Amino acid sequence: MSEMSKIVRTIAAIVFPFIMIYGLYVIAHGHLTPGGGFQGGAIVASACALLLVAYGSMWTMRRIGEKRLSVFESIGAFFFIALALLGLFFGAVFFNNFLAGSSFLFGDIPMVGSNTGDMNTGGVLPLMNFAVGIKVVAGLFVIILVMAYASNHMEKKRGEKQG
Amino acid sequence: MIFNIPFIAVAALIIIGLYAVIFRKNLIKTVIGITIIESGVNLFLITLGYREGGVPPIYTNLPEDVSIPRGMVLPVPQALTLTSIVIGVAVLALMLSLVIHIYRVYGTLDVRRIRRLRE
Amino acid sequence: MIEFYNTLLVVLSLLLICILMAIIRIILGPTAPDRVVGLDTLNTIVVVGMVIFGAAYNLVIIVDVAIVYALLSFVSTLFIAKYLEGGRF
Amino acid sequence: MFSIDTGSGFWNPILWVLVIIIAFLMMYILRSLGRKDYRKTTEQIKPFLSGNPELEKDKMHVRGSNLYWGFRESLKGFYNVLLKLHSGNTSDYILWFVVIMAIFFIIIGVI
Amino acid sequence: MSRRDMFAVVFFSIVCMFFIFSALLMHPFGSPDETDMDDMIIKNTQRETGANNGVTSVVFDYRGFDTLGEATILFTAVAGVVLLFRRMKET
Amino acid sequence: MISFIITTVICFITYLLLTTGSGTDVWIWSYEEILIGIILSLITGFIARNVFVKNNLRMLNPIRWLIFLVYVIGPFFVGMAKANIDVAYRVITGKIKPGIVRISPNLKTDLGITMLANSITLTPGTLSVDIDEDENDLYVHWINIKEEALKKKPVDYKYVCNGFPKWIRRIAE
Amino acid sequence: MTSIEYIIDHSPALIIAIPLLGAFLTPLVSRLGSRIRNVFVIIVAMLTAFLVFLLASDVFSDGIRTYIFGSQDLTTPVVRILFEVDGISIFMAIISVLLSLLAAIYSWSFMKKYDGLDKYYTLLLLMTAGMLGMELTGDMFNFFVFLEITSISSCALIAFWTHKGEAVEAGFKYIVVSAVGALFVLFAVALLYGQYNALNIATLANTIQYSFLDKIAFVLLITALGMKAGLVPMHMWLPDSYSQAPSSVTLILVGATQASLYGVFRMCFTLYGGVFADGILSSMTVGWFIVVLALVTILIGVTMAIIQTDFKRLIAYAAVAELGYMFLGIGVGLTAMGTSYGKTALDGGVFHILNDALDVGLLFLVAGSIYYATKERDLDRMGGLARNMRYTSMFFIIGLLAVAGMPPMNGFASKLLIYESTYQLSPILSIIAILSSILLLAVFVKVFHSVFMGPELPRFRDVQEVPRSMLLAMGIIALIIIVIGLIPGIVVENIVQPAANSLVNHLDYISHVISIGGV
Amino acid sequence: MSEIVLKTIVGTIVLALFGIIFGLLYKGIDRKLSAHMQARVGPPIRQPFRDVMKLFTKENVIPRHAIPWIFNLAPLAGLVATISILLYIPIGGFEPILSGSGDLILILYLLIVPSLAMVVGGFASGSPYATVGAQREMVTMIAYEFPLAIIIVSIAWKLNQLGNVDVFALSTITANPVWNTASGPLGIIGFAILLIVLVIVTPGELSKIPFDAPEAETEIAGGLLVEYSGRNLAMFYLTDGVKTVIMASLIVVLFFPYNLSNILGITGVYTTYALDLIFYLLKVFLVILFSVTLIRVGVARLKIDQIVYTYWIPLTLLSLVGLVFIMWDGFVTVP
Amino acid sequence: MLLEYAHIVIPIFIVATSIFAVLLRDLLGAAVAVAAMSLLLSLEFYILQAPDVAIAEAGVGACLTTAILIIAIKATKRMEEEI
Amino acid sequence: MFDEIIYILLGIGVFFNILAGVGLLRFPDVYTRLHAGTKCTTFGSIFICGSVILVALKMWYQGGAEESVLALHTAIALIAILITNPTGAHAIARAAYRSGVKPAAAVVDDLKNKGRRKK
Repeated sequence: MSEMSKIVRTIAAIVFPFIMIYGLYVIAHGHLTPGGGFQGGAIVASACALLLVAYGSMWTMRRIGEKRLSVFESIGAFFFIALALLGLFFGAVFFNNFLAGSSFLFGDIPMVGSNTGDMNTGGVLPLMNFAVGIKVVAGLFVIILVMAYASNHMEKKRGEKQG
Repeated sequence: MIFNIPFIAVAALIIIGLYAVIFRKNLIKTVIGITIIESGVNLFLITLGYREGGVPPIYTNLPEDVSIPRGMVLPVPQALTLTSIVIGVAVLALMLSLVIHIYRVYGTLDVRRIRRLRE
Repeated sequence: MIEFYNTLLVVLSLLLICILMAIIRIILGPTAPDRVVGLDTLNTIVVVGMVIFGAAYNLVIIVDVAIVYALLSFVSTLFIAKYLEGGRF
Repeated sequence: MFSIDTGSGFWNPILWVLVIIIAFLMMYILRSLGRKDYRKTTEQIKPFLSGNPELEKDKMHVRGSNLYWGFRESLKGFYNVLLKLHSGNTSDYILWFVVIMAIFFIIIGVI
Repeated sequence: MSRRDMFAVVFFSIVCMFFIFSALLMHPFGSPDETDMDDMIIKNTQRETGANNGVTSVVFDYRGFDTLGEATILFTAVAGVVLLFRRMKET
Repeated sequence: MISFIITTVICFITYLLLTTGSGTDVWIWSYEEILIGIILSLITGFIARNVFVKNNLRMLNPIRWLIFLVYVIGPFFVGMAKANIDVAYRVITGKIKPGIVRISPNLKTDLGITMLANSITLTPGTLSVDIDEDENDLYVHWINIKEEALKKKPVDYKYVCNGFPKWIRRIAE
Repeated sequence: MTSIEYIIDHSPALIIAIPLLGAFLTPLVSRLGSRIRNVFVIIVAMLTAFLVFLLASDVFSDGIRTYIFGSQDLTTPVVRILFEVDGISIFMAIISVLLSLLAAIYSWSFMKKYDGLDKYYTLLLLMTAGMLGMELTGDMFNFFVFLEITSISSCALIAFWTHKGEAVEAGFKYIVVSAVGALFVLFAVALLYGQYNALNIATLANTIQYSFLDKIAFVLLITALGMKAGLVPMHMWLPDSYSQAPSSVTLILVGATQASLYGVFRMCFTLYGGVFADGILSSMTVGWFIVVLALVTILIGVTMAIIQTDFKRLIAYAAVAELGYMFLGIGVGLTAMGTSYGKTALDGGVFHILNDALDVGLLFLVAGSIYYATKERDLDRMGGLARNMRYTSMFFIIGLLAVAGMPPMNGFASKLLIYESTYQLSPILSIIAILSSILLLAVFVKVFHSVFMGPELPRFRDVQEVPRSMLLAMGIIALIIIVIGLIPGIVVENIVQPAANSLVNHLDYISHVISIGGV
Repeated sequence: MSEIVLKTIVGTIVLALFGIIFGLLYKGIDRKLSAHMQARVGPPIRQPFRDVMKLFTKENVIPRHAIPWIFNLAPLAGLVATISILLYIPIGGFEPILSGSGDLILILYLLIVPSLAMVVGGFASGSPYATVGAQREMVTMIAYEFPLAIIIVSIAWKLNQLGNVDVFALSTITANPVWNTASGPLGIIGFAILLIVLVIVTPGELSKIPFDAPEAETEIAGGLLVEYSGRNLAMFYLTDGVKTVIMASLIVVLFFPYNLSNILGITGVYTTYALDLIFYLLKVFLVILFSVTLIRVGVARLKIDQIVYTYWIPLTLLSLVGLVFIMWDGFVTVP
Repeated sequence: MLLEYAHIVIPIFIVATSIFAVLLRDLLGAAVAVAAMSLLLSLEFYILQAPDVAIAEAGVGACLTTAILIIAIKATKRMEEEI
Repeated sequence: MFDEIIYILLGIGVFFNILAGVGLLRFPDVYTRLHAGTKCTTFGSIFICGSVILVALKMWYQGGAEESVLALHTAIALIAILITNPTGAHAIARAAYRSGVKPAAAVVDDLKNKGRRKK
């Protein structure tokens, strides 16, 4: 019995894409509104956790698999540090925000003072947000997934021992 | 004016957490204690950066009448707290996985019985 | 600072009383489901409180936090519920 | 250059090693004056046990925990306290931390 | 109450006292004394980093290295948890 | 494929709602937002396609959405108001007569039963406690049981949720 | 600018970036096969070591190096994170990187039989990065972050053998201790930040007033870092985790412990250096406190070691005692600040860090080899292994002599510096130091007897000498031990004294940040 | 540089021979004297030389359970390390050859090496008797090291207080005899206490009665040397002799560094050296007489935990009292 | 001003919930109390004008921390045992 | 007129929220508490959020540029509450029943027979 009731499952399925798009919104707007890679990542990971709790860890493990998530995590971390290293190569030093003000893709300087916010500002910040976002989603979800799976496994073993 | 109540709350949280770690016998209680200490420290950092009547240091859709920079709360403690929260989750996850393993091997969560390593 | 500021603050202080009641239920709750009910109530009230704070400060962007909370508190409730109904994760 | 000087003493390992090498050579020569051979197959390579029968190999070996019995015996009181303090209890570890913190607080804050 | 607990309570209360002291001695709530660094960040964040959100600009630009560390910590924790549960997954 | 498109579109609409007022290029959105929104919606659609849409495309019909809106604003809201006044009355007086009853609304789809359960939860004195997965019967906790309702088993759903199943059948089936 | 200069210029960043990059890529690389992964990890470790040595040569010749992350120009006040590399930082970095390189080599054969190795190597590299970050950083919060990286990765590695309950228990104890310690460090950082609105060590050291809150921050920092460094009576986690971790991990754990010790050094001498130098707080107070704790550390470490029967636990207690010598160096250096013997004691303490890392590391590796060959760690159940494992026993003898401080090993040189300076503060210090050194000798002679001597036990008849990669790692350490032992003067003059001087001259540290535009 | 190397090479050869010959000689005298005290005739003084010669002609058995390379190396290492100490000790009027390259702490450590070699050799022989003996030797070593360290550090501390540099160097100590440094009676008493302790430590260091539990022939059949024979045993025999000389010279150097030539005011180079050497040999003889022979004859063997107790409680306390006296020396003066 | 009372009341609530998180013998109740504490902490962050941190604390405290705690309790044991 | 509507809505919302709190404390068992805790808070939050939306719309009408965002986001928060709250209540109720909490003073309990009927 690793699924919850039908109502919960249906609602989870309905809510999941909304939470996810909201989390991605938070990631993408990290440099404009409260939020950022980590917060958005935590939200998306929670969305995945919602699926996990509604459908059970076996189902989720079959769907996603912990290996693939690990790879995603590595990729996110790699992108993050690669962006920092690009700062060394294109800018002057490690972690240089080499895109800020370069009027390339994300390189505009916003109007100083209160404004409504443009997406294409902030230099490497949005990119870093995405990198951290990928990493955090994968990381936090792997933690929950693996722990849930292990607890499931142990429960099963305990049941076998007793019965 | 309100007599540093948040700071005292921080001290109280740290004390409660330490109490849990030192006096409670259950490992999960120990973990909860550490979480509480961590919450206290996070609250402390944020409280340090608060300026009375300030707004968040975000320029998007900012009300026009905010004086810069004195009308904004300090951004650095918030950044530090973000880091600290992530660290908290990481530590918590690791500790609880260890707790699960300990229970698997020892069959108990009592601190006084989990001491094969001593002397 | 908006014209309804003071009204909203009065509402807020009343909501704090609600929070207090929910906390009392969390503390007293003879069984675990009672506590969860308190938590659930607390979640909703806090979301509303956050909305009101955002409106009272006239800070548009910080209402996002309320949305996050509204969406995510559900997940923790489900986790606890799943534990209580004895399901495996 | 090769020696260290502490202000109260000195130590030059190179010269010492030189001495050691020379003395070793001398003594090695002296030693090789002696007789090398012995009869490998006879009883004389059995360990001397005052004529007692030879035990199993496991029992012949003096165990690690039996060494320094005398030392431990003469410091029994000290060790009893010490072993009690090393309780292996996780809470105690943090307790000691708090204790040291308190003492240090008093030393720094009051003095 | 065992002897250990009594021993603990004494030192614990001393530590508590000092924490409360430190809380009372902090600068008054809501008015930090000295804010040079943060004022500077608030003033320059838009111009230097191009981001509207001061906190994000601190997180990813001014103190980006901390964030790298933070990401690393999460990575570490994940690696640790996966490492610890590696046996459970096989069966 | 179709599920992917549906999810993507819905996500994109949500995203647009979230980012209103971001610019003036396309009414109240800016090009960049829309671009990023499309990308993110594609990602979400790709990931959530099999979860969100389950071989059931009935809800694509816009008339159903219209009925849904009417339902929410009309009978549902009225029922909810009544429920709350009822609960207020119970809270203040403390008069309760609770019980768990079983009802058979005869709804086929998951979405329908879910909607009904949630409606029941939010309306007069009732709370859906459990669901029979096979027959889509609901077990409802009723705070103030009417005597006449108990005569027939399973209880007629009219007592519990006046006309909701009819509405929902129109929406979801 | 030639490319080598470019690399040297950016080496502080690259030293952290390369192991991190390696760690992030290890899960991907390990899909290609285990041999490629091992080679990859060793190459990353070697690259890091190479960069550290490059930076070291630069620092020892040109003085303090500063690296600002994110932007070249340093504004007033310091808002960005900066790395400030001085003598002691690079000294510690050399030790850490050496240990992790050796651990990577040693793991090749040692860990071959176990699963979960891709994560193992990831964590190994992360731990390296964490230690290096702790040692090079010039920012308080960054220090905390790297402290956490180190402790989390080492915790996971300690509990590597999850099928053993003891390993998990040790890991849990370690994580509790380090989480609490790190949280208090963070609290202290927050206290300092709240008062001076700065996180940079140099800026803080320049403006510190030593108010009551600063006192509390000082206490928290020293106690928490002292706990992480294994100061008695907060040392009890140390034998647990050292003994239960795989030996290659224990080798790095020694480095991690010493990184915490470095934290104590940095806080005492740089952050609060001005406070001591101006006499606002008498350095006697703190110094004597540390000295007393150090003496207790030495005595308890060594007396506990004598009665242990678990091989690695015994070495761990000996490591506690060795840590006491370093604390003694700090304590006397602090108490007698400004005198020549205080400086000598500090030299000795700093030198002993290097020697302890090598000696104890070698012994742990020997213990690991024995475990690899016999699957046995209980001293009571071993014996007669010197016949089959001749090289291992030779390395053990070298380690034994070094850790007990017998001439002409390196341990003697550093201990000589400590003995011949501490007696001027109080003769008792020297006496106890000498006595404990002899006791350490006794401890390891006991191990020597019960492991290597005695009749050949039937169950160990088929024991083989360990594979070559393990012998290589042990051999490198043994070689370094002997070389340092034979030329202690050169090492002290060229490496140790610059390191100790950089501790004493806290004004240099501060003024270097001022000179490039900060504060 | 080359000069000191040459000096070292020659000095090593000469001093090795000197140490061995005089070590055996003093051993013979010691045996003769103790025999006389016990109303026996005793062996002739050259008996130790004969013993060594005989041992060299005997079989060198390596027992079955021994580990050969350690078993053979240990005696040699012990003897070599012992000889190397001789180069740091001033003999008579001669400066030590390595006077600027080693100090008292080094000697303290080098004195451990012969004992350590015996211990390792004992362990390596694989016999239970030898093992028990070796661990007793180790415990004895721990035990006597505490008072010994106190003595050495106290003397150095006193010298340092008087403003000397290089206080651990033996040349500094011989230049400032300890009795002269004491500024009052308290200091004199303190140093006297230290001298007594050092005299009691000496038999422990040399594994002589009453501290000869490691070699207790009646209990464990010769203890850690039980499996040794032939030339290996000869090596240990020689080590013992040289070590006796060294311990005695240490006492002489630390407490009686006076030279006859200075007292008598003789100036000739050769006569000075000859006179001082003879006076030195005499001092060494007297020290051996008091600290080895008399104690050996007078008392019985102690149990191993009694040894630890004796050294760690009464003697350590005594030497600490001496240390305290020395430290308070300046404060209490005779009016 | 009224708003300042929020800064008094909410910390008190936080401390109260944390006390019960420590004291409750039922670990599930403790987990609920931790979740409530985390929630109130998030509210406190919110009114301290730190929306970024509030979101993070909401995401982590409301969902993940509770989830991990519950999973751990599930894998171990719900009640604190008494000896 | 507009302002009065806002005040009235706020009043209703707060009334129901407080009612929820009182109900939470007064009712005897989990299920009835859930009635209070879920329904009343949901209903109350509809009104409060609605009034906030009205406030925002009014300000938008008066010339504020960004208050439309406030209105929309509040609406989204409201919808989120509306979707998740009843589901959460259902989950808790089911969990409570399965964990063995029987409804207090229940007149009828059909659920008791569920498992039996299946057999």
